[in-house]
Amino acid sequence: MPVQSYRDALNHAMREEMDRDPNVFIMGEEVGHYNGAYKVTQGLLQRFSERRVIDAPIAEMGFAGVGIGAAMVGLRPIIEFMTFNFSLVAIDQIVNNAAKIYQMSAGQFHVPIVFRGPGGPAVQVGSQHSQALESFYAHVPGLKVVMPSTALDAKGLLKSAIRDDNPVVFIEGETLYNTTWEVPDDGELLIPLGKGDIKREGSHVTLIAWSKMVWVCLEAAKELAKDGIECEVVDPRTLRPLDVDLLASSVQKTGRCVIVEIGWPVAGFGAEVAYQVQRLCMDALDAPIERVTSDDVPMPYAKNLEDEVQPQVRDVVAAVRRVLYLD
Amino acid sequence: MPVQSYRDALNHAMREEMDRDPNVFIMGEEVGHYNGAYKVTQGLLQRFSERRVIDAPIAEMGFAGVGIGAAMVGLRPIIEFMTFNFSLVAIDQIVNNAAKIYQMSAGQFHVPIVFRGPGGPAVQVGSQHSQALESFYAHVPGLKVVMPSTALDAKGLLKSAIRDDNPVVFIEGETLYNTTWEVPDDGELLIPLGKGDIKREGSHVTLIAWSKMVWVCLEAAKELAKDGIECEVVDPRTLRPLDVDLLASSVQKTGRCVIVEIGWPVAGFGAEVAYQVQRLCMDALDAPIERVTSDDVPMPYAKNLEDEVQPQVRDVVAAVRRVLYLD
Amino acid sequence: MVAPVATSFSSRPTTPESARVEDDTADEPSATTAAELAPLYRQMLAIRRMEEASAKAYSQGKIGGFLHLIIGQEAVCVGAISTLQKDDYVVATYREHGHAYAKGVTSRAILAELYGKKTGCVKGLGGSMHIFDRETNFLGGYGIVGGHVPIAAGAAFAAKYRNDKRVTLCFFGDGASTIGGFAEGLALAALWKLPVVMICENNQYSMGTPLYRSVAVEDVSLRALAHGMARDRFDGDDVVKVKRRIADAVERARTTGEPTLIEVVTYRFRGHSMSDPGLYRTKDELEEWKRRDPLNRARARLVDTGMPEADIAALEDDVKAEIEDAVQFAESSPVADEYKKYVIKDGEG
Amino acid sequence: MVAPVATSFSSRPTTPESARVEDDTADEPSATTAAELAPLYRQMLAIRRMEEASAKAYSQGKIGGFLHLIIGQEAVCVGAISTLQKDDYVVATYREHGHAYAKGVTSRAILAELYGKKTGCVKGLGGSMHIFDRETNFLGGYGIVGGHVPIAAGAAFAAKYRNDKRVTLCFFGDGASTIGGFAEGLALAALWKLPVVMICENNQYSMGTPLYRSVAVEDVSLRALAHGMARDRFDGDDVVKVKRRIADAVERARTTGEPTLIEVVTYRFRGHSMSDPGLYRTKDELEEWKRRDPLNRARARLVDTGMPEADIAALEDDVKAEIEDAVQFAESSPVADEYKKYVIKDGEG
Ligand SMILES: Cc1ncc(C[n+]2csc(CCOP(=O)(O)OP(=O)(O)O)c2C)c(N)n1
Ligand SMILES: Cc1ncc(C[n+]2csc(CCOP(=O)(O)OP(=O)(O)O)c2C)c(N)n1
Ligand SMILES: [Mg+2]
Ligand SMILES: [Mg+2]
Repeated sequence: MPVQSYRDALNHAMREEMDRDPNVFIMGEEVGHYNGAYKVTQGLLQRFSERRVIDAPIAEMGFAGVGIGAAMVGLRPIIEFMTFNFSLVAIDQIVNNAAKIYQMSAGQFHVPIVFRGPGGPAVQVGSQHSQALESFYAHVPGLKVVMPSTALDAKGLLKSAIRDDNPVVFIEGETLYNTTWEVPDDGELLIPLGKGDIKREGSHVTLIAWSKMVWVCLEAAKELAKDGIECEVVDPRTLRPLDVDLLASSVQKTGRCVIVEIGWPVAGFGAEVAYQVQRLCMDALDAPIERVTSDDVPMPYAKNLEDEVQPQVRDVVAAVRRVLYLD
Repeated sequence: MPVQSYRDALNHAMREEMDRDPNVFIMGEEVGHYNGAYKVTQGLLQRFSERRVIDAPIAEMGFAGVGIGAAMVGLRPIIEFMTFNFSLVAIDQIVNNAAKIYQMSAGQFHVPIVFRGPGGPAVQVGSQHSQALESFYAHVPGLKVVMPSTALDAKGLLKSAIRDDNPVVFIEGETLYNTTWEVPDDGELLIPLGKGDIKREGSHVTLIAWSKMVWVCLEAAKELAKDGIECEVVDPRTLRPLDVDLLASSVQKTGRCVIVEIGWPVAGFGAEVAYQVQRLCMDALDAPIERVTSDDVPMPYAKNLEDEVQPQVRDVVAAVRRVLYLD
Repeated sequence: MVAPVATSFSSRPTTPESARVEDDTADEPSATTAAELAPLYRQMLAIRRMEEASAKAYSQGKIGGFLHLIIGQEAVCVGAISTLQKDDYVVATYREHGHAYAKGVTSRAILAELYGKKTGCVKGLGGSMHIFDRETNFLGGYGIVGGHVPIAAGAAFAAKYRNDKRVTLCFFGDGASTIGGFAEGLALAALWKLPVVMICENNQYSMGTPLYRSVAVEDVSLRALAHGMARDRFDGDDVVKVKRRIADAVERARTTGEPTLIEVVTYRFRGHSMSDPGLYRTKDELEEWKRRDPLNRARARLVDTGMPEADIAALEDDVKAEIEDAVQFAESSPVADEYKKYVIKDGEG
Repeated sequence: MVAPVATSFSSRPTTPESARVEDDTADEPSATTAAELAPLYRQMLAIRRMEEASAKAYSQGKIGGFLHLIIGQEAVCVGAISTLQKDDYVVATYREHGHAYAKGVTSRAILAELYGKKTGCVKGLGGSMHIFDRETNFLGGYGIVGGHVPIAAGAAFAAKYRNDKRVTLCFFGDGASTIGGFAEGLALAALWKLPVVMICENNQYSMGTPLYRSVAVEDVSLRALAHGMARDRFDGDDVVKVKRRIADAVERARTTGEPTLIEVVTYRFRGHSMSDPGLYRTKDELEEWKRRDPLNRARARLVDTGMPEADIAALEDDVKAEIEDAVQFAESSPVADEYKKYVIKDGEG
């Protein structure tokens, strides 16, 4: 099967959906002439012209709202945030308008829109540019929240998100754009929102992670396998709706659960996962659920400190050993 | 001891702190001439003049930022959001500036500011005005988050918040302003941030709740007591930092835990509480932790539906009976 | 550390002076006919009666939450929306009963909504602040000040994208002029030349705050200058004049695609919402404005056009009957009953 | 549903025309002396050399993250900040090395910060985008476009509250002119008459987007009109002229407390950040601007004032030595080591 980068997978997903449906357009800062700050929209302006690939000025609240208004009357906007850090100035539009218009209008208007862009810490970009905001969006009924870890998932989920009739917050891994995966060359590659995926099977411990942390877990699993410890790595892929059945069935099997997330611990999405797992698997659990998260601090700039703050393979390994009572 | 309303308790806390420290001022929409949309700032303009009680135009992002800038250079602003629903247009200032300036400046500047106002659903104000956003703020390191349930706590915690050198998000119960409690007439009534409180003792089940839900739990406890079921009602009062020791010691004792929150379930603050409780009390727990929350929907307007959506005493009673395996 | 000098942050004493527009057409009534004016008068009157009925129901506890009445301002929404075609879009605030009615939403559907009934235009889910109606292209009433301005720009964007010549009217208050959502929506409409007319209903107060304590310069229309956008500013008590002046802007939007920023100076006779006693203004000020009641004015002009008093009275009876029926409909309708259905469209898409 | 006509949302073809200011003083150099100009030239040169050194270190992997250089724009921050007293405040963006240096932060502290070292002005916690310095009242470099504008208004608010006569300078880019944070900060400064000078450094691009594709009218200073605020707009390559024009606004703020909005037209010679190859502009355009390099211009004027070439050369050697020392200091300093200490002040207060 052809191998593709996560960046190209996203790019092709948009290109294919824009070819398929003339109501789909993309709007955001530098998405057109500049081909995207992270080059995810490379070539789209050339293919679809300025009518459908729209460079927006720096006004996230404004252009998020423009997208919502356009979606209400039948277009299908893709709104790119240069990074999700900047979605904070637009969050009122997403929470109070996009998520609620279907309800406020009692189903008369719906808002088929995708808010996408990279999220999570990158490398040494400091505290204002290094945050994982998925728990904010996952909290809000009326939204769907998607966080793909691989190029395959990125493509299949973005295509589904664009075709979805609801507002979808689609958070890409800022450090995953160059990662590659096998991706079939299929214009109808659609991965349903709300279905998780087992990224590695194992019987001793369940590792639950999404986006970049799936990669960290896969590394940790490889390392632990050397000691005969078999980890099951479960990637929910969509945080809202969450595939609790998949998570629970894995923990039912393994009896141990470690949740790994790149963001802050307190009231992070991992807490929700932990609540669901303890609720459904209390009897099966042989140890308390552990979380591995970022330190509870704004991100420092210096590389050595940044590494210390973020969850590393060694932290996951240590947590797995703890829930197995090996240390 | 004198009995005081929650509204007056907040009002006196501000008045006393403004008397005490000339650097304290209050700014927000309608806080002055109108005496506050909910009359919490009644009389303050008259006492302290327009210099220290400042009516702001509708520009939450702007005046939240003005408060932050003023705090950096030594003032101690109290910023009132007419309701916390409107904090969503200012959240970038709170998350990216207030919470991070102490860190970004390596301790050279700190931001002694209080963002306060009512939060949580009121009565029939519809989905854009009915949301409990505490999990957003509790997620962010650098902030403190306070949610008093009684007039006593309101006064003692607001005074501490105003004296605190850190940004404090102080969310009042929109439906609690008229509730009363015994409040000593003491200008130095200071309740430390980060310390929870047992609102009712009991040995069979621990109910964890904050703000208005404490009242719902107390009612449920009364009802359950008729059947000989003794609930311990634990009110963390401050969500960040969270008094995990108090929560855990109660659950260690009772072996059962129900978390009651007014907001949406998914990635609500209750999830964090659940994670902490299962982590610290797994061996003591005789049943999975239960949450009682709002339904996972934007708030409808009609009274009958609104009541159906929100956690009621009967829901808490049912959850308690479930964790006791009584039904 | 604190200077002893008291520093005031408000720019004028607290007694407002009446803020009338300098406008050379102010006292010349626009030429009109009974055929034009009668339906406008009828709409204004229906809105007035509908809102009076809702105030009464509120005081009886039959309507809850926030109820913001537009009484006194009816000429603005009626005059403005009368310039539109059915396909055109309207986006409004929480003070939008009149706008919805003018766009074609029935008094039955509006009052039933306020009563929280299943037969309301949004099935009791939205209430007073969130009226929506797909059929008449009424894109909603919104509760976050300024938050709907970009949405209006978005509807206009869609019209430009499709080149379907629809026009969008966006209504907002004077108090919205300081918030970022308005500034960004305006900037994008100007930059992209979107066919939208931004209408500031300057009723001189945002809640209890007079405009002179909200903005440095009491002329919201000046915001257009920095964007090279067309602007207009006029008194809003003559419904025909409102119609004429808005029609120019709608025509501009429809033919050239260009946006306009318009400020209409008006006044609300009631409090901000039902709980507001309006202590921030004097009785005299209120009475002065009531003397300019746009309904009285329209009625007098209707007489001037030669419409027989009997015909006017018949029209008024008709309005009375319509609103009585609507109240009856709202009262007797079943309560709201669905709410889980409208969270996510089509299950887990 | 979709119209067949292609609709363009940008208002001009993509090749920018040079956007020089119509300004009658444009080519008359402001009168100056060696005593005035030499220290300004020295600062500009030090900033240039410091940034060149940081670019080199970045390419060697010694500096990470985003690095935004101000090379080409030095006359703006140097001229503007030279008008301030030590107690006055400066608030800036992520492109702020020059502003920090001009306010008195040392090249050692800045470069060590960029290197992520413990000896950096914020101990390696902030990096290039987040320079803060309490000692010199440098209130920070901020990364969210527009988000710092209200903060600057807040520092000015404190000055008014205390009546301590301090002035705040707030710097931001042309790209910030469309965002709500700027609009709200400006509106509040105007309403409350805060002693702040808002300085738009219009370097004609926000990342790859030329200003004409960001705003409907390419004059950011016009935003002042709607607020009755003083405004100014001029070319930013003559450091003495920048100083004179900003001094007027600082004087206004200091004596009357009133704010000013100023747009200074300038140009950055480097990419937006180190990763930007700058493909959106032509070599010719860049070369044209480089011919107006503010450093060359200042040096030539220094010669005109009669300062001996040897003295100028000595000054330049001094700068070279300073930056070499600062690089050496940054290289040899210990890495950052604390980060948990600066989350919450004083434990659980
Ligand atoms: C962002 C935001 N802040 C505050 C409020 C509370 N609020 C509701 S209406 C209002 C006054 C609005 O005044 P104006 O825009 O003049 O409209 P009017 O009510 O006069 O029609 C305020 C402050 C809100 N709804 N949204
Ligand atoms: C709210 C927000 N949106 C987007 C960005 C990403 N971004 C960083 S700098 C920049 C361009 C800013 O241009 P301008 O204001 O002209 O300043 P310059 O970089 O030219 O100095 C953008 C879009 C951001 N930092 N903040
Ligand atoms: Mg108003
Ligand atoms: Mg720029």
